[in-house]
Amino acid sequence: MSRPSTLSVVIRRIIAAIPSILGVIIVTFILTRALPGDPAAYFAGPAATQEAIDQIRETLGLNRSLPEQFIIYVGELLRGDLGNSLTTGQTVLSDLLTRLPASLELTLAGLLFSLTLALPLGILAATRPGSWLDHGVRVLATAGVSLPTFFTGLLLIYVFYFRLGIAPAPLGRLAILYSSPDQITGLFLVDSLLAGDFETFQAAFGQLILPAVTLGLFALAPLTRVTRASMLSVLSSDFIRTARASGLAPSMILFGYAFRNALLPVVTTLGVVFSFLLGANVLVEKVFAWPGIGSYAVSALIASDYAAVQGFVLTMALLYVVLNLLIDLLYTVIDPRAGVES
Amino acid sequence: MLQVTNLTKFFPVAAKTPRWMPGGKQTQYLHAVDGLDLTIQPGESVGLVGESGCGKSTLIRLISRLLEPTAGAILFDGVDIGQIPVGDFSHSAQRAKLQMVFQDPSDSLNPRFTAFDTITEPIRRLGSKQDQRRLQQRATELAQQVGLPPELLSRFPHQLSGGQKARVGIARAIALNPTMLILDEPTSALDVSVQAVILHLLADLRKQMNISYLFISHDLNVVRLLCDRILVMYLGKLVETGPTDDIFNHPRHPYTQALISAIPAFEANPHRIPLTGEPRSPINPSPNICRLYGRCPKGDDGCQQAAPNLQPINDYHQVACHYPAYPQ
Amino acid sequence: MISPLTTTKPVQTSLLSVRDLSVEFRTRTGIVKALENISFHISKGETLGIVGESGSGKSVLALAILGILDRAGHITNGEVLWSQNTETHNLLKMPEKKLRQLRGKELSMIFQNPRVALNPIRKVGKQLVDVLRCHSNLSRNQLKKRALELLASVKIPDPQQRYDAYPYELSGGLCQRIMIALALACSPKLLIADEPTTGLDVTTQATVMNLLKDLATDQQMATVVITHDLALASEYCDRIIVMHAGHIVESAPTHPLFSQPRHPYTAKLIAATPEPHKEFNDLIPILGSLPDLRREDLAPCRFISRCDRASERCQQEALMYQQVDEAHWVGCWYPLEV
Amino acid sequence: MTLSQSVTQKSSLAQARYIISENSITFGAFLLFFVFILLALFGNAIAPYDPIASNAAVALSPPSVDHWFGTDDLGRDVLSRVLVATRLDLGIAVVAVALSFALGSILGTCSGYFGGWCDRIISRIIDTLMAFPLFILAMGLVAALGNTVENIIYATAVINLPLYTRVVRAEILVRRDAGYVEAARLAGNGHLRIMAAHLFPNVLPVMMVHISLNMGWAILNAAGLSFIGLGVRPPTPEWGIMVAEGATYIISGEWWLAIFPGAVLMLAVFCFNLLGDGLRDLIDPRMRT
Repeated sequence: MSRPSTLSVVIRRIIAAIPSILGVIIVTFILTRALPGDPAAYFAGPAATQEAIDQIRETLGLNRSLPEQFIIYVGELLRGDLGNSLTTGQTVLSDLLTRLPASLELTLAGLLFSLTLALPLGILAATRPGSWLDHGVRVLATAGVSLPTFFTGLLLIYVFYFRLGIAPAPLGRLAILYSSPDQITGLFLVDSLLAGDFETFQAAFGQLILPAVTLGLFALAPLTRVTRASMLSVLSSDFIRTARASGLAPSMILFGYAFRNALLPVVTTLGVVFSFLLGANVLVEKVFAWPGIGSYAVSALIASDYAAVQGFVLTMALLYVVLNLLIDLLYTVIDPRAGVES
Repeated sequence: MLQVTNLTKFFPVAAKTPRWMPGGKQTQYLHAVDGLDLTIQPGESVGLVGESGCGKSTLIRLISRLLEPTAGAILFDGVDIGQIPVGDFSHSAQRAKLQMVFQDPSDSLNPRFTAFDTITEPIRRLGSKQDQRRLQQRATELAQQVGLPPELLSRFPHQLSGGQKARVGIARAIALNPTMLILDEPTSALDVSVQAVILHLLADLRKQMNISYLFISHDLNVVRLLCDRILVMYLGKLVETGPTDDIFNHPRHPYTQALISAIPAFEANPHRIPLTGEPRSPINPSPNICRLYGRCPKGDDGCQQAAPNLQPINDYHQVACHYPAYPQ
Repeated sequence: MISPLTTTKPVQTSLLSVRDLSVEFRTRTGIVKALENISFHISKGETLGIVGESGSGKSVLALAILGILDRAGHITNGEVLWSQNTETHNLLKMPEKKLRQLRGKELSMIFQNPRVALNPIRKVGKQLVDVLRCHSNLSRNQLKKRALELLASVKIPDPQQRYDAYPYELSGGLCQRIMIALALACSPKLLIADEPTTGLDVTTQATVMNLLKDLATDQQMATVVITHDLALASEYCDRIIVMHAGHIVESAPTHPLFSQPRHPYTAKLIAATPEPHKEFNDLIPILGSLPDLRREDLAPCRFISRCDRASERCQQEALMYQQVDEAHWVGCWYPLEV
Repeated sequence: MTLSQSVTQKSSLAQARYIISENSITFGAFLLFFVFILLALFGNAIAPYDPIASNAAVALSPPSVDHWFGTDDLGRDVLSRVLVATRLDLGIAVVAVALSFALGSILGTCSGYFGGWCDRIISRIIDTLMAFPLFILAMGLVAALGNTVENIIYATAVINLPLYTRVVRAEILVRRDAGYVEAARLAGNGHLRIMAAHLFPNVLPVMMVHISLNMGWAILNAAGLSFIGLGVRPPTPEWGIMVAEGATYIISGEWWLAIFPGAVLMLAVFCFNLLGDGLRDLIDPRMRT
């Protein structure tokens, strides 16, 4: 009954993430080389001259063998070279880095919103199965996952901005009057608080609330469903019956015994939820003119700015791998069985 | 009929951590069946008893060719069927002759097959080509043979009771007139009222069809009723074999004694049983220590230095113990 | 079924007495009448066996007594009287909060499949501490000390180390001992053991049962052993109740029950059970099957379709319990002769 | 338990009644599903106006008797466009789901049944796909393969592939060692027959639930791609594009351009999700979420 140490479990998980990263790099590489016609022409953009295309072909190494090209590609990645954006004229890396905090802030706010709603709702529904509350939660959750995020966003804008006038114009992270707080974390809410600038905090919060809710509604459904389902199955499990037969207090049974066990599937679902959120992020950013990497990618797509799109896909994938790694580690913390050899 | 020599099956215990990682170990092996010999004569009924995890299931899955052995030979009707790969055995001539009845009648019937489909499947796959009418006729015969009302043939498993499902499983096993039947705890999932019916059915079938039985059970009361000879298995090895009466009346191995004494009986007094502690690990066991060592009341230093082998006590009784008991 | 079983003993002397308990399950396919007019009692220090095949309602009975039935289960009738220090309470009417203080402290229960009956992600020692803390005012250190004592009392080798183990790291037998420690943590007056050895090996089974028996004797605890294994019940119980399809069909001290069963079902059950000294031909199956408990036109006697003694009367008249001997009751119009 | 025939029938009738009364929502969803099928088949025929004919005279008119859903900036009838778009939107989803279901079932069955190297290779490929946020992978795929409707279908199929492969694999894994599979082997079945005749049919009911839930997600996904300007091109009527085109008018109060197609899109997805939920409920009440 020797248990592996936490450190070895953590290291094992990190090593296990390496193939995913490799896979992501290979797939993005294949995507660039799978372009129909001449990839160099795509990368050079629609207005490029023949010389420019030839030059790009040279830098991409398109005249060499595929393995060689791959090595060049990996080498560039390691140097952080994602190419130059045609539309902004900057390197893709710097574009992405300046815009990443905005996306992160939005995604995290969306996640926070849905978690604070989903967990209590799921628990409530699970403790009263078959009640009107349960059915209500179920319909709400199903409706949430059925809402196209871009549509929800527009609906919210119409109601809260145009009709009621209580939301600010859906034009980015801060209204034009305010200047962004000094960058520390890049998250406006955090930075403005750190700077003690409550006015900016309020303004940023006001801008954030609609897009975050839009995003959060989409993630609400899977989280509520899985919380409810796993709570239900845990509550009907044998060890809960033992706990009840032992006379433990209901709060102890519900939170100490049932919830902690029910959390395991919820944590696993977080992976899927992040996949949803990062995808929906692109749509929400477009609707709310949010200056994150999603709206950057959309404009790059329209302008056929290929390097920017590639950089975006790669960044998102790597971000997602890291998030999954964190989820995995979180799981290991909760479940003692996670690191055990079967 | 069936002769098994030195049959061995090791399962690698998957190490999640390769050796070069922190906390990593070399691959270890679980010795499920460890160099086991046994023979079964035509028409003989042999019982195999042992605790869960002793390797009973692995052994019968090796013999019925559902698992590839690590080593050893399985001679069936003079053919070493252990040499035929598991994938090819389904086309082999021996397949039809060596059949099995499974433990859980619910689990062993395809939920989407009717009783008719299930019973006739071996005939359709392994038998000669037959038209629907002949199949129907044969299925009805088989149903009658196992005491299943033929009108239930069109039902799906969920529409049948536990006893009826057990009958369907038996009908499937005897559909091709096998010469050897492996019975894997055929009654353990049934209530006593039904268990008695099925036991009678199995005894009758054996008489009618002259089949050899290899009967696996953890319930010694049941084994005693149905078997001529008993094999006692502990952690991958046989520890005692002998005629049923001998084993029950004069068990020689301490483990067999413990098993026999633990059989519940009406109005017996609660008995002290001689085994304490936990079984040794079946993973990479030391070949020089008796597997019962640590639980055995007789164990001493000698048992730690050399593992006992199966030795004949008389012409038909064998035991693997340094200190076998002698009948008083 | 009209059941005067409770009159056999005045309530005061019995620890627990159940009267006319009926339980229904409301399911998709109809109402299952899982228990009907169950009456019995158990005295201080007594070991009572409840035997029956699957579907006879044994486990439902245990859960109903403790008030921890599933959501679908409804108690439609009856009372469960719990007597202590001259006071008698009906557990079914007791407020949940008070009942909770009884559960685990005065009445506790152990379950089959011990490995899943323990919280998989909590150290077993902590689970013991949870129960102790809930029913006592011990300090942290005392709690741990007591938990270790409990582990030692159920003969778990190396309690210090096992305290920090998770259930998946322990064998079935060890887990069942943990369950026993959990149930006996507060020295209850009554322990209900629901199939305590199902899923355990024969040798382990005897160890666990012996341990239970010894602890019960030491603590003068009443024990209800619920099992499908007649032989097991006969070895460890003073008195046995036989259940069939949600009814009690017979109740008697162990010896008379086995030597002179009076209900046809009991006799058939005994005849169908393989036993060390029984010849193959003496093993007689019970034909027929349990009635569908969802039927609305269930006969008053639920054994009727499997019984060869049944007559018109069994079909029509409400069943009466008959006392055939001291403490020997049978729910049949035509009990077997001695 | 030999229940007499009459009891069996009675209880199954009662069960049917119980199921219908308990699942009125599912029944509603089923009716709605039927309506969408009809629209997909006959939407073109019942559309009151030509969906792509512009009429500047009535541009941006709010909902009225003539134009129930109003008109867009080019004076095209929103109702007609919404109706006609049904076929394209559902078509993309159906074909994409069918593709990923077929391929995913084969991959998942092999991987779950054979295990070993086969499983490792398939799982590695699936894990790599899963390493991307799926919508973003779809964006990348369409961007790389070219901006066409077919590529939207392929991209949607690829991002749904992991779901099917994983679910089938998991379901096969729990059944692989079931008694009836071993029994089938003893009855002389080869691997292929065991997979096709014994295992896969038992997995199918669970898959139906996933197909239904996945249809909704596939529709959303395709519409999302159109919304950001991938795949379908104007003036083709498609719900996602229509919402995108109407988005700019929301701020000035011309809500009908975006809200109607958005609402119909939502209704379609909602319908499939309810249907999936209901199916899940019927197949296994305990799985209900």
